[in-house]
Amino acid sequence: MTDMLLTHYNYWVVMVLMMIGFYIVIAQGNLVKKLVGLNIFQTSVFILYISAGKVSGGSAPILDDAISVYSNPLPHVLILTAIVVGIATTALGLALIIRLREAYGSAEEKDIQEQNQC
Amino acid sequence: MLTVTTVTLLLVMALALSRAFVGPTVFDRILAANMFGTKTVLLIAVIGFLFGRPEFLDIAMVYALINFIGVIGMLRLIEYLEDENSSSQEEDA
Amino acid sequence: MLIATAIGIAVNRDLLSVVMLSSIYGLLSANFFVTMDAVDVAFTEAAVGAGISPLLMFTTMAIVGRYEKLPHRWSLSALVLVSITGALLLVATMDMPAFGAPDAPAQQHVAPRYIEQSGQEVGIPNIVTSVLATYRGFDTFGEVTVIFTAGVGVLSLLMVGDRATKPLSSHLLKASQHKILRIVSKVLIAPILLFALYVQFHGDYGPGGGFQAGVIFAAAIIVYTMLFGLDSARQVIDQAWVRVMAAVGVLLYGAVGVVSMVNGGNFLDYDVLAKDPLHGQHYGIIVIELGVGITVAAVMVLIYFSFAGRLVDRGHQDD
Amino acid sequence: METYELLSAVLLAAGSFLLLSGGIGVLRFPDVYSRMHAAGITDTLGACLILLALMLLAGFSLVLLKLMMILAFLLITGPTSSHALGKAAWKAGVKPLTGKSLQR
Repeated sequence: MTDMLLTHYNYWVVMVLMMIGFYIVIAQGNLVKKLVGLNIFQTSVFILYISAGKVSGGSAPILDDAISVYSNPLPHVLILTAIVVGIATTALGLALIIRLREAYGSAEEKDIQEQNQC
Repeated sequence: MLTVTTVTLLLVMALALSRAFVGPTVFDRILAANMFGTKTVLLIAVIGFLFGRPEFLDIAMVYALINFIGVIGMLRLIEYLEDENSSSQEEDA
Repeated sequence: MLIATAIGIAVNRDLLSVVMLSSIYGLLSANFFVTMDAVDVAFTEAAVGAGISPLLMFTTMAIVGRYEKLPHRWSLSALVLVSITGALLLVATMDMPAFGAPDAPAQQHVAPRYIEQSGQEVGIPNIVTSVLATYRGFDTFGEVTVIFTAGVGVLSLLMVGDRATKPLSSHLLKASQHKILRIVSKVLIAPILLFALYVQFHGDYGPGGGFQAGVIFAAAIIVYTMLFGLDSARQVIDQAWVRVMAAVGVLLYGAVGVVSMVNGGNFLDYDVLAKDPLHGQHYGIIVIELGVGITVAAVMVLIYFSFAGRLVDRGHQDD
Repeated sequence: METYELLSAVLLAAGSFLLLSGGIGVLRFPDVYSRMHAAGITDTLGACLILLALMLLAGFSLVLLKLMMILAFLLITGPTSSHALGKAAWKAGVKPLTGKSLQR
């Protein structure tokens, strides 16, 4: 069990983060906060990928004659683009929130649902 | 000595983080965020030397700039929010 | 540090100073990426997670309102659901390879080829850049298009009823009080822009590239907007021009692909761009990174402009 | 060589001490302004010392130039953001604690 803890701690951290983000997304009423939760969730996925690409004893994947072991560059590439796409989608979400607020006068999920039912 | 510095920096970051949680005003949090940013710059520079890959310094530089931009942005917008609050209070009164 | 990150989020649930914490969180996770050797990713996360996204959130908050209406309460059903999912995921991790193991499946597939061959095939030291721009060039093209589309989406959502042509009153006057800030940022903006260009064109050799450079460039312009007011920023950088530039970046990327097709290769196959494949690869990567950088910078500036435009408009309504 | 390393070690130690004291100050001091006092001053000087130590380790190269640029940025931005912060806090109506309120 302690072995497990020592070798797999990165996944555990990722899971904790992911669940916190997930919780914020489901349980919180405020749309902006939901978006923050979504960001946290997103970051946990980033961390999962990056930690999967780490090779112990490896170094940053920039070729150099003095270094023989590199970490895996592929997850880095994937996540690099994912971050920028993430900010673009976040901006889109924020824009939607602004429009919702203008239409309904509130950024709370509950208020919006109530107004929809009327 | 580099290791000692790294540990100290991490410790100070933890202190700043707890100040950011405790709060009480927004400005405390901004102060903590700013401090945190400076510490991050230093930490990355020191880690770069610790690992023997000074390429990391580019990142430290980005931090130094982004941190400043972030703090300025937060302050401007908070000022804006405060203005709005005070003007709406005046209207109420 | 990992634990600190986790705690950082756990306490993340107080008022909407949440965003401040999320900025710190961005810094922390970037730190994590540095220790995980992911230099490029840390670069991007630094600029995005700690810089741009909190700024956008703050702007939204200035429009939407700072406080949550409902007091925070623990929702039991959500908590149960979350813990069940978490437990399932934890069980799933039991089968995962140990952290940092060199024989993990992720390290076996195509990664060794990238590490061993890209030096000869592409000829630039930063493997991340070469994979990004050549082996996965199609993907990156897709990402750029996604960003462009997101920019178009934000514009179409926020540009409705654009009243930014009205003369600005209070918002601008307030900005004029920040004398020290203005002078310092005037001094700083030029180095920031220069640094963005350095990141852009040095991406082959060190950490950096189009995505990061675009974000830094946009950050410099955002600072200018914040301190000198939206109107003067719009005078310096014409918004219509920025819109065109966002499209130009994507087109530039696509054009490289078309040119390589015309020269007899496949779409986005840079070998044929010059007589020597290595040189061809190099040209292709530089042009493509430039396209990415232009698009990212333009879209970020556009997004910020439209957010700030909303803010200013609302200020008018209040007056 | 020896003296360089010794000197940089001393600088690192001094910088770490300053940063640590600043961190404790930020946690312990009673109001925004005194916290700002603790953070702003130690931040700038501590960062300077640590970067100087790293410069000594780096020797003459591109790295040295980059470190100098970071130092310059920090020297410009640190006091500026402290100033902006203090000004914003004052404008927002946060009053510093004075003699009487401190004794409470």
